[in-house]
Amino acid sequence: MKPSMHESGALDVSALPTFGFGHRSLMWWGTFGLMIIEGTVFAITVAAYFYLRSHSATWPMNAAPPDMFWGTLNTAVLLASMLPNHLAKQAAEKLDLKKVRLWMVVCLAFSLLFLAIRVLEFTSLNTRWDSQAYGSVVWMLMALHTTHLVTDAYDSAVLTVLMYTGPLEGKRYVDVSENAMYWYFVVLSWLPIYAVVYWAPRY
Amino acid sequence: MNTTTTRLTADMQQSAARLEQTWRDPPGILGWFSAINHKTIAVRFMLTTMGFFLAGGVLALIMRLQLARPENHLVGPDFYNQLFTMHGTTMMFLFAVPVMQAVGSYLVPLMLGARSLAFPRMNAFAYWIFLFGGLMLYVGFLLDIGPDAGWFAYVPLAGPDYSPGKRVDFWAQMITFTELSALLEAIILITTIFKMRAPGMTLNRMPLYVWTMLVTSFMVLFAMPSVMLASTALITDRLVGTHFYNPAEGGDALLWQHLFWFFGHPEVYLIFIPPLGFMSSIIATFSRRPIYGYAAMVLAVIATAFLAFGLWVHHMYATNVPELGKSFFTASSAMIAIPTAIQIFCWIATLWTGKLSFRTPLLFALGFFFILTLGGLTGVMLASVGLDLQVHDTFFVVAHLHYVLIGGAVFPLFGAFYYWFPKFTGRLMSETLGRWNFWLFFIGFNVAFFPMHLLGLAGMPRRVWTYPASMGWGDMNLTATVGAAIIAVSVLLFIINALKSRRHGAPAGPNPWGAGTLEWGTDSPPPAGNFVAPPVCGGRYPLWEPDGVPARVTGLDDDRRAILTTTLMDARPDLRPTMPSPSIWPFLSAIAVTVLFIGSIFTPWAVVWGAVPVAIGTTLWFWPNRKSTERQVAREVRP
Amino acid sequence: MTRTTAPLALLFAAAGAYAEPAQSALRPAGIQAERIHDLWQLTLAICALVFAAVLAALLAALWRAPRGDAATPADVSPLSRPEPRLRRNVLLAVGASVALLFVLIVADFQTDRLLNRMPLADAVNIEVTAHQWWWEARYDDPEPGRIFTTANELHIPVGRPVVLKLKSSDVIHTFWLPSLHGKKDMIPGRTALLRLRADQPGTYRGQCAEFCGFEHALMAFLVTAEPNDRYEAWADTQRREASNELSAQESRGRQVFMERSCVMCHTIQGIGANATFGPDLTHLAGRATLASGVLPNNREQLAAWITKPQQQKPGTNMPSTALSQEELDALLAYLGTLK
Amino acid sequence: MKITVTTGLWACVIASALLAGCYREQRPLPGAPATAAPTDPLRLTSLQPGEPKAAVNSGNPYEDNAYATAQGKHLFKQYNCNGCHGSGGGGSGPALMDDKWIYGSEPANIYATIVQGRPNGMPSFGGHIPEDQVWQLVAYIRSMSGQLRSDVAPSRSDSLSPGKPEQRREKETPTPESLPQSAK
Repeated sequence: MKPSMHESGALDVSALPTFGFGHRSLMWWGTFGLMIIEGTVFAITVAAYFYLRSHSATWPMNAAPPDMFWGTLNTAVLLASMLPNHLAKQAAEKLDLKKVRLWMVVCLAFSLLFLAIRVLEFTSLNTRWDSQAYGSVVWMLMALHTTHLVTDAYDSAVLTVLMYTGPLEGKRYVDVSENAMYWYFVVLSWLPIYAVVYWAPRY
Repeated sequence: MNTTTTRLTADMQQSAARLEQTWRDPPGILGWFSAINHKTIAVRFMLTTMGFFLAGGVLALIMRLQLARPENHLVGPDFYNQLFTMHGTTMMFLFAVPVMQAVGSYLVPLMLGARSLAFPRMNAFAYWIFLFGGLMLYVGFLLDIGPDAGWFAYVPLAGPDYSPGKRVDFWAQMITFTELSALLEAIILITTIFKMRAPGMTLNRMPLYVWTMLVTSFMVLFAMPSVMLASTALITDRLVGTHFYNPAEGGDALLWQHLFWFFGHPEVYLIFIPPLGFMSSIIATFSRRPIYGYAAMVLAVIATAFLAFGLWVHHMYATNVPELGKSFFTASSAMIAIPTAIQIFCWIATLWTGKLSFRTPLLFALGFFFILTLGGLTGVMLASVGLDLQVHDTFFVVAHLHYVLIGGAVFPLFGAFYYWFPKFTGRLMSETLGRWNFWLFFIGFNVAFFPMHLLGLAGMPRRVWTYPASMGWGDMNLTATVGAAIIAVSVLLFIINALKSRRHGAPAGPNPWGAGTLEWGTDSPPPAGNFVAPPVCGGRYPLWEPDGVPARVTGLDDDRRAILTTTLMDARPDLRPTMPSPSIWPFLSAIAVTVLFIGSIFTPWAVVWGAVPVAIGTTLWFWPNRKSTERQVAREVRP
Repeated sequence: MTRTTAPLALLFAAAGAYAEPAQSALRPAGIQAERIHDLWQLTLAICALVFAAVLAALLAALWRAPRGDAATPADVSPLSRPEPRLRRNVLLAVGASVALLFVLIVADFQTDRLLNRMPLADAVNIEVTAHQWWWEARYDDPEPGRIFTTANELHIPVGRPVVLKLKSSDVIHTFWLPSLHGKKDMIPGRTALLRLRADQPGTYRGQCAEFCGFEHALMAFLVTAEPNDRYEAWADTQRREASNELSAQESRGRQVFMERSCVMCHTIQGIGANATFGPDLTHLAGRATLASGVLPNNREQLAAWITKPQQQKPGTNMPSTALSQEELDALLAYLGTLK
Repeated sequence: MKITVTTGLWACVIASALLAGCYREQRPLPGAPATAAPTDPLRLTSLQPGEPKAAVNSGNPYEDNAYATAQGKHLFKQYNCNGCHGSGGGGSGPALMDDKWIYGSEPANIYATIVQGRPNGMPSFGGHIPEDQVWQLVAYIRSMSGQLRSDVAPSRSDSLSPGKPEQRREKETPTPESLPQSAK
């Protein structure tokens, strides 16, 4: 134990900052917990996908694999959206309001784009959730991830509005930075799901 | 024993008054629904779970009455199936897991020397969600929509073809409610434990109880998603015609069992691990010495957590599991006995070298040794494929699981209530009633459940609403019913004791047991802000340290909800964030979510239109208030 | 068995000393159940020892440790100094537990291997299909003509291996015949094999062990193990169709059977009743029980079972059939001929 | 405060219980339903003099009971109605999931059709199928064309799925129709 703590009866902390970024902030740990939970959900759903596949003679069961185009395009869009997202995060950590506003708006534009494409993805899955177990699990994967896209897009929208209207204080920049981290998660967790939904039926 | 309260200076008294003003919950009915103080919420949480515990107990009594005689027609199969489904569901999802988190959400901040839990609003939201989920299930039960497919809801019996109507849908949605609540609580506890420990409370000075809550919370994060996915797939099978569990369309009934038990077995340890922490707190205090083998205890708990994820298949030996797989799961199922054994031996060593005072909490802790050891040993029997093939799904398993869960969780929990009741209320519980409570419970329990071992071996399966007289199971069932009645009496005594002592118990003072951990270093009940001056932690048992009173922290504003966060490993002071203030929005959001969940039982579109109020509610919950923000900015210190 | 466990063993033996016909894991009558029972006795002995040891250690600790109370200053010295004696004893205890566990695991693997290696020469093959809430048994045979079907009461030859092919037609059931073997689940969309052998003649009771709805509690079956010649004789009767030498009343009864709801669900070989929703009744009168092993097969019970089955087994799929006394008598007379 | 509100919540629970129990969810055991109406007199045609006869509404109580309807679905399979009617799509017998009703769409009409049989192949099951099972079948048959509430109509079976589960089907408005060509 550091001596300073026992010299006087009291430990003065009044000089400490009132907010901080990364794992110094409580928010980061909250987001981290969410990411563990949702990562586990995705992992288990993928496991269920291959479990069902291992019990089926044919895969995909009497259905064509999903068309590649929209899914691949959306993957590209999602990956691209990481750039403005990254810049927004950096700006937030520099407490640079103007840049934060700019990049948050760009991110929003991206989220509208990939939500639109996601709709088209559903139309090109070539199966229905109630056709057979294959359709069910594919739709489950897509629905789970789409839920994350929607919620993340909505969070970012609310934050963006707040960035324009205020009231602002230091910890709002932390929120922006954590929101950006969550965005990374949503994009990166898509890659394995993309592989499973679009490539697994082909091999 | 010295405490902060005995050495208050004048200005500290003013500061204490301001703190109380800052941290207490707002008055009035609206204030009641806006409350977010972790102690207020935790008390409601505990009372609610105890309510469900009693409800589940009543259901059990009706079942015991039905089984007391062969060919009894007190209740019919339809109602009986609802009874045991509701009993299992209540005890597992509405009592055992949440009560541990409820107690944790009260004690953890106090043991850490923190002013609050992290995310107090989310904590309130988690409570409301839990409450609404539980109420939904019981309202359904009273309206004859009680689930009747077992707490494990095996498909296809629980599927769309064989469970018509909405009974099972209500069950599946109850899962969604309670798991959501539990997951949020887990995040809150992890964050609190990692970031809000008193300065100086390095990880290896953390009280063993806090360790158990940390490990449990991590287990929740990995176990519960599995059952949420399973129940979601079940509900979509039932409502929109997906085929996850339909063999004719490529689904598989065993998929359910894998998903369910991948959660279900760790769940047993979610229930069992926090009580290990109760044990360590109680035994240390009442043998007047630190627990022997701190490191071993911590590692044992962590090992248990890991092994717990490697043995779910031992619930499925009777299905066609490949031989090799069975061997693996047998080994891991048996091996999980080792960490528990280590802890038992360390406790015995502690008692061996301690100076014992046999107060009620210690009695319950000692009850654990007898009952849990028996339950653990029958567990070892169940780990063996051969034996399991005979006793699986018989009353032997009923006996085993009650020995483990009641001996391993409920006895320490009762001990914990006797132990911390003075901290909750400022008054001690009656020792005489406590002893009656303990002995009746201990005797009644063994009378009720030991015969079930024999019943199982004599061929009586579980979940039977009656049995032919010719089977000769009548006498042992009657004995079990008598035992159940004795348990009921002892629980009644406990309630009487609690109600009586709340008003007329002997005043406790800050530290009636002369215990060593931080929660005993503040008033009983603690002030709204927990500590007039947050402590600095000098060891594993700070109040037993040579200098008695830990040094305190200064420099935190007392006119706003300022807290101190510390670094992850060695708890160096790091930041001074401000906690959110009370708000009605967690409550309203919880209502919105409830509407969404219940609506989705009747139409999938509820997920769409139900999302709108949820979005509004959560946004207003998050939206900052201009005035307080300006006050914050004025005193902001940038990193 | 050590002295400590002898009384325990008695206690458990007591549990086996009930119920006729036998349904107890503690009264094995076949090789598979024997093996499990041996494993049980070993495990019981070891666990009893461990339990006694732990309890003894605890009581010793409570007895020898001095008393204290809240005022007693806590002894924090263990935080700073090692406690070698405690360390040694705890390590010893842990070591002992690990060793004993290891013994148990090895014994279990061994048992499991033996269970899976039962010799199958000249086996009887029976396909058992579980329904809510009764059992259909189809005795397989290389000659299609010799295949026959019965329900709820199986006969098997003593000393010959029996291979049960387990299926389910609706929800999950579990086939459990404790006197001869452990459980095996019957899962829709899957087939499971259960190998067993009866070594002592006798009638053994089994029961569904997986919760399967309303009548899970009363879904039982009987297995009669008898010398091979008696078994073959029984099998030959089962292969016969229902006889047609009937008295006037009996043929009236057959007419009732064909004109009322009976024929919608039940098969009687040789009279053109071929529904398979309920048990095959071709040899009903030859069975000891009704309603899947829960009612004695006599005139009164049969009458009650036909007219108000819901009172015997609430929720059963057998509908209550309203019959005039004359019709009922005729029907019972006819069913009585189905030996 | 705490106590009063908690008790308040529990009070709500009890109160809601005192409301009429939920018949949709009950498990009525076999035995003719409480108020099943007498069957419609046999009418082989929908043509009639004067004012069209108001449809007989028998109010088959099983149509509000999920369990009975599901039992009907099982019986439909077990009594091999699929043999002629497909899984409602029709075969040698008419389709049951469309909006065409040769002998009327009311429960009483369907009851009569099952009990009395109809020309051109529909056998008479009177006496063979107990009355309460007939009413269960009636309830299920009407669910096939979406006539029942979606919280009562059955969901998918654990078998090859012929299409939308009954509870997700749109309600067809029944139109009486003369016998199909094949029958003439």
